[in-house]
Amino acid sequence: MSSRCRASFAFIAVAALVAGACNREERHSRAKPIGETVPAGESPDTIWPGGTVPQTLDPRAKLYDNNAPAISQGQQLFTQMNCVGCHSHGGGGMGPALMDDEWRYGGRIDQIATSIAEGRPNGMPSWRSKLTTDQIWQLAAYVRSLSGQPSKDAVSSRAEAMSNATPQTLAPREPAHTSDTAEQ
Amino acid sequence: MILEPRFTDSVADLPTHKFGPSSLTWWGIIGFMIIEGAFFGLAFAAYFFLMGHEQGWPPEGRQAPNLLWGTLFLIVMLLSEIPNSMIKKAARERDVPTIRGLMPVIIGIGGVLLVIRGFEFNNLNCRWTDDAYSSVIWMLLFLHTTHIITDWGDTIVLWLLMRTDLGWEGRRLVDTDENCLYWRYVWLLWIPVYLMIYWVPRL
Amino acid sequence: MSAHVPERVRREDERLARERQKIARDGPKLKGAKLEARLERTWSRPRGIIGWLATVDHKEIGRRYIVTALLFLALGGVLALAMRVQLAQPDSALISPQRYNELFTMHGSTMMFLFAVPVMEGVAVFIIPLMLGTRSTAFPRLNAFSYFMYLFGGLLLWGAFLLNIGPDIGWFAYTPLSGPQFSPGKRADIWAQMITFTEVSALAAAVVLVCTILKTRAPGMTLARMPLFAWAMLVVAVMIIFSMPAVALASSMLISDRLIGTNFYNAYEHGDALLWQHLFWFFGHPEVYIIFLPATGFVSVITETFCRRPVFAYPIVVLALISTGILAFGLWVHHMFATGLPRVGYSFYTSASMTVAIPTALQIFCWLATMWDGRPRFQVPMLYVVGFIVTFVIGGLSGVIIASVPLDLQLHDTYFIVAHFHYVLIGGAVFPLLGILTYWYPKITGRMMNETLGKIGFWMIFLGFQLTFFPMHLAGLLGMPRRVYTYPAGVGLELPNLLSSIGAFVVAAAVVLFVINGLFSLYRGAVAPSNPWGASTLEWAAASPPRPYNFAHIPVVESRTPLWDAEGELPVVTGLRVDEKEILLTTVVAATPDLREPVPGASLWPLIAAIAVGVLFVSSIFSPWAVVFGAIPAAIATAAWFWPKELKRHPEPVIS
Amino acid sequence: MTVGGRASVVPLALAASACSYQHYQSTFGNAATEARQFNILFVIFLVICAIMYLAVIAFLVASIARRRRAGEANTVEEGRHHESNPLMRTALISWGAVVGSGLVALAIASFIADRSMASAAANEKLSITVTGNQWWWDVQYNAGDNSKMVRTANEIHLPVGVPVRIYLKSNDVIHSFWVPSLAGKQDLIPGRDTDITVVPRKVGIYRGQCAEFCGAEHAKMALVVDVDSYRDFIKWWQHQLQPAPAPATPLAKAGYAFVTSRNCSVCHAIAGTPASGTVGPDLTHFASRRTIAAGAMPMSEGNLYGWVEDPQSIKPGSKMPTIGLEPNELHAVVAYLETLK
Repeated sequence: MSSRCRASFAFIAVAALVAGACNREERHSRAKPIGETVPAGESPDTIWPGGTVPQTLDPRAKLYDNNAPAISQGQQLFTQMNCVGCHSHGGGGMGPALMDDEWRYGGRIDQIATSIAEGRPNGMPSWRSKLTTDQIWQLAAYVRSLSGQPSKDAVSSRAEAMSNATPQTLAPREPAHTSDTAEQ
Repeated sequence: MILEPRFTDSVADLPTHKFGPSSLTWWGIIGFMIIEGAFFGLAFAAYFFLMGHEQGWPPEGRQAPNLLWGTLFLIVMLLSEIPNSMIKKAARERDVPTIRGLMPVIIGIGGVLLVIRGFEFNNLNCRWTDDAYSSVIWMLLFLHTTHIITDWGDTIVLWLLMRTDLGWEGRRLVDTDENCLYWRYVWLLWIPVYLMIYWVPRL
Repeated sequence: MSAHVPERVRREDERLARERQKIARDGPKLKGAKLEARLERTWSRPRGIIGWLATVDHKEIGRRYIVTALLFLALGGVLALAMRVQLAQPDSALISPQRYNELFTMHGSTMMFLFAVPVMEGVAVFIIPLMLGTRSTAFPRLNAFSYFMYLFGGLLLWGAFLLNIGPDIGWFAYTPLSGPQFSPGKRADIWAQMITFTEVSALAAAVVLVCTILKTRAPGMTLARMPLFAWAMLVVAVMIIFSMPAVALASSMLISDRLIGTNFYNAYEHGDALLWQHLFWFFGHPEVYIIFLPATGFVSVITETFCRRPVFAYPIVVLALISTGILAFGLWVHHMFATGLPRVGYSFYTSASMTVAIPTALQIFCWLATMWDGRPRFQVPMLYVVGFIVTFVIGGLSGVIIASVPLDLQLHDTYFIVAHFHYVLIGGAVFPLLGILTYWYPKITGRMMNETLGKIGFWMIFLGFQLTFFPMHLAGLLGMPRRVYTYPAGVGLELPNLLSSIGAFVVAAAVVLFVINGLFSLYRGAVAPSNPWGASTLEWAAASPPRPYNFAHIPVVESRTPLWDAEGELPVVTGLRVDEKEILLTTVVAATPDLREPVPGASLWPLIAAIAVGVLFVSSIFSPWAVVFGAIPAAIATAAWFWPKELKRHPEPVIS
Repeated sequence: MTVGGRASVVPLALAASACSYQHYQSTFGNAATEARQFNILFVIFLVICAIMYLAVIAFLVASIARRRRAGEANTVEEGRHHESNPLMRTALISWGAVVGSGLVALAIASFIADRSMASAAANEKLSITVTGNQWWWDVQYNAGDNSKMVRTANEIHLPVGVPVRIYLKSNDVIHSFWVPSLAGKQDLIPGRDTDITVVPRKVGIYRGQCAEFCGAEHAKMALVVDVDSYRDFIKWWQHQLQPAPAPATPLAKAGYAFVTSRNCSVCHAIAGTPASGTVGPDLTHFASRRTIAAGAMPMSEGNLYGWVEDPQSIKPGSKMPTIGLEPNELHAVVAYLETLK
């Protein structure tokens, strides 16, 4: 490989690192509100029968997925909104466990966001009128971090609370699951 | 105005190496010893600071580390002082064959110690994420482990050098002498760490 | 020597002994231009970029330290200007809160860790060997390693800042704000790892300075004849050795809290947020004396030279330095008066904080007495000394005010404190630094700085400083807390903040003027003789700029002011090698010649070791396993640094 | 800032006290025993330090002037073999003695002031618990039985002359409770209980701010302390115990419906309504407060509209999200909030 080509490889690698790093730390406390309530027509449900090719990812995903401030806000919301009541710290209880890779309604960030916004049968309440879209997506980002899907650098090792789980930064990373029901 | 030199006496016949405080590397080693001493001293301070908060130490529901491996470590380490002192005396007497003979012994003891240390880490009866007590215990053990590994590495490199012809040079003997001094410092530091990890929780 | 030496080795010893006689040494037979030509060849480093990276010459490393530190001063200053523009008027939305928090964190961290301590070490590393009459520092490769670690620490912090992942937690990063939950992402880790870099660099430089000052002084320079700047740097180096491990331990514990989930600072798991404050300030307060004491050394040097008189009561000044160094370790809780610790403990720290003012007061008396008894000439360095005394004493007295608990409870973490520490840091350290840079500029570059530009610069920075920082006393009393990105209108804070913002630009202009003066004089300044100010210490016996070997013959010292007592000729000792780098070691107290020590040659290994340790530190932000796997290249690099080039014996030992 | 200058500032401030809420946030407020002792001690320290400073400057000026007249002898030999005359030696010793005794005097003055402050606050009559959160103050008046417990936020009412002990806790990071006109600051540290005692002496409105850096909006974490006469305080207390008044106008009713069913009730609590979230400040008597969003803005309809419509543009990074309300919902919510007197 000519040195010029090797140099360009190095440059691309650095740029990727830079881009990755930038997004990971970006705080989206947007001053101007984006009038983005959930789009008027309910977002079509994200479970695709017959395992067809999943829909394209929601553009908002890259703002929240792997974004450290969003995951940290989601962590605080998770306790403040008493999700711990049913899901405990991700191990599950009355609600399903969030730390494993079993996703009844899809493990992708937009699918989790829809689960939170719409609610699900067997007891998951709909939070669309209680939380803003921004908060719902932050919670979705944190739920994904419970099952180890985002990168290790974006999650926090523990909360300022009783230590309840092994640190996320040490947990092995899980690949993102589109929807399990399709595979069963 | 450049000053003209007025020649007084000559230093040509001064030696190029001496043992003890005359040697420059002795002062360097003492400098690093004080740095590590300050490091460990502050780690002890943090240990007692966190201990001050608790009624019981270790906090309730937590068992103190098992004594076996820590005590074994202490004994083997104290025994290693025997070859260590012999090497130090041999270095002072330019007895390079004995040095070349004994250094593998002390390197071997170092290896054994590291193995025992592995078992020690398993017998602390706590993970570092459990609470501040476990974190401090793990920190003390980790600090001492890095201390041992650095000196073990130094000893290996020095041994490889002593096996060459340069082993007979005065400066290398001074290095060996100071490395033995440093090993003595490593196990001297282990005694307070040992007491704090294994015996203070049992008081 | 003993029975164990085999025949082969004994014959080898005799052969080497014979060769030893043939080694060329300086002395009456080999002196003057011929000697200097050979010494020049032996002591100069290989040419080109490799030689530039591999240099172990204390003068080049010192110059690099100073230039890098002044660059970071400029960068930190630009951040300060941005902060002042934001605070110029109330409720301004010029800079977002997140950006402003990054600005003041970077300003504080850059000024404290990347400018103040390194610039003092840089000046010391350059000047101390010259002042002590030797040719090199002890452990020159460790010195080079120390500079590279400092440089990589600065690049890490500023690289992260420019990549928008800079720290935003304040320069002392109190937990739990800097903890895993409230500082998401890697911002706080980068700050903590920068601490590890600069702390390793400062500790290495401290060991180098202690060994140089204690072991390589010119014969006859007993501790009682050592220049006051050397005393100051000795006390500072010992303080670094005892205080820096505190911040190293605290930042490593913070990184482990944030990376592997330990609970040192987790109040809900038997940890304690105050553990961070205790460990940090146990380092923090000695740190500000580490920055201030070298400046007292500078003031002593300048006062002695420009008043044509040794500093009054030398033993008092030395004892004052030592007692300041010791007392500095007993004060740290006065940073924590508002954290609700028992009041009895606080009263101890109030009295300790007051006691530390006495040694400094005595030093100030001695300088004033020297001016009273001497014949002061008010050139630029002496002006900076006067500016120092006028400014620093205000800072010292405001320090006495906030040492009292009831007063500190009102003034803690307000702009009164910001005014106090700028008075003692800029007034107490930067003024003497600008003075000493002007004073030693001819020695470092061989040219004189422009006198009129210097005087204009002094008056600008002096008056600009008062305009910037005196109103901050009032802002603090009017209730303006620290680190606020804005303040409400109508509370009476508009005028002080506006004045401070205007003053900040005057100070910036003065610093720019100083830099212009520095660069301009590099090429157009008057060529400087070896002793332009008629000073008394040994560094002025060497050429300006000094040759790579500093002195052709090692001088002998018979009094505290060798050059003033020299009467045209300098007593020297001879006998050091000419074909290999060698320095003379002397005993610690009496400085009698004791040993000849080979000096390591230029080598790339310190740089490679610094890169390996740097990679270990940076990657250990992202994964705990980096500590295990990163240690291997670092061990290899340090072993290779120590490993001699050729494994055969020499007539006299050589570190190649 | 001479004593005279300070005296003139006090009446000026009082005159302006009636209207603007940013009434007074300076240590010269002298509104409580602690602040008064601070000012007395501060003046003592200032005077003694000024004397020491003038002594140093006098010595400096004298030594500059003294030698300048003796011409600019530049010779090197001049500086050698200078035995310090005994006069200077005694001057050094006396200087050390003066500095030492000055500092001892200041230390003793400081201990006396500290002691008298502690004793003044020995028997407190009122106890409040202030809990610091990221970027607002949760205030709770402790009382014998729970029915008398008042819960409010970002505002404290104190009866003049009555010593009050404020217990300080924190839910997240370290904050610092500081009302300059009343007393010194005290940190709120998670996992530790600290407290501060104040004996207010002068009726008036005093502003305080968080003094320990606590994150993005540290600058806008302020609170207002209203020192009332005893009678007014009791009236205020009784009023605070009442639940929120039921909305009357249809617009307020629509606002009530939105607030209690939608996002607001998840975080905020309004006594007497189903809204019972504890994440955000208590809004039961929100409209009776002087400021919005922990002292970020004075309470006014315009500001209320601005804040409810888009809090992120006023306090970017604050935990209160921008809901994106429709105009009719916004009018309803603001109308209802204004009924919460």
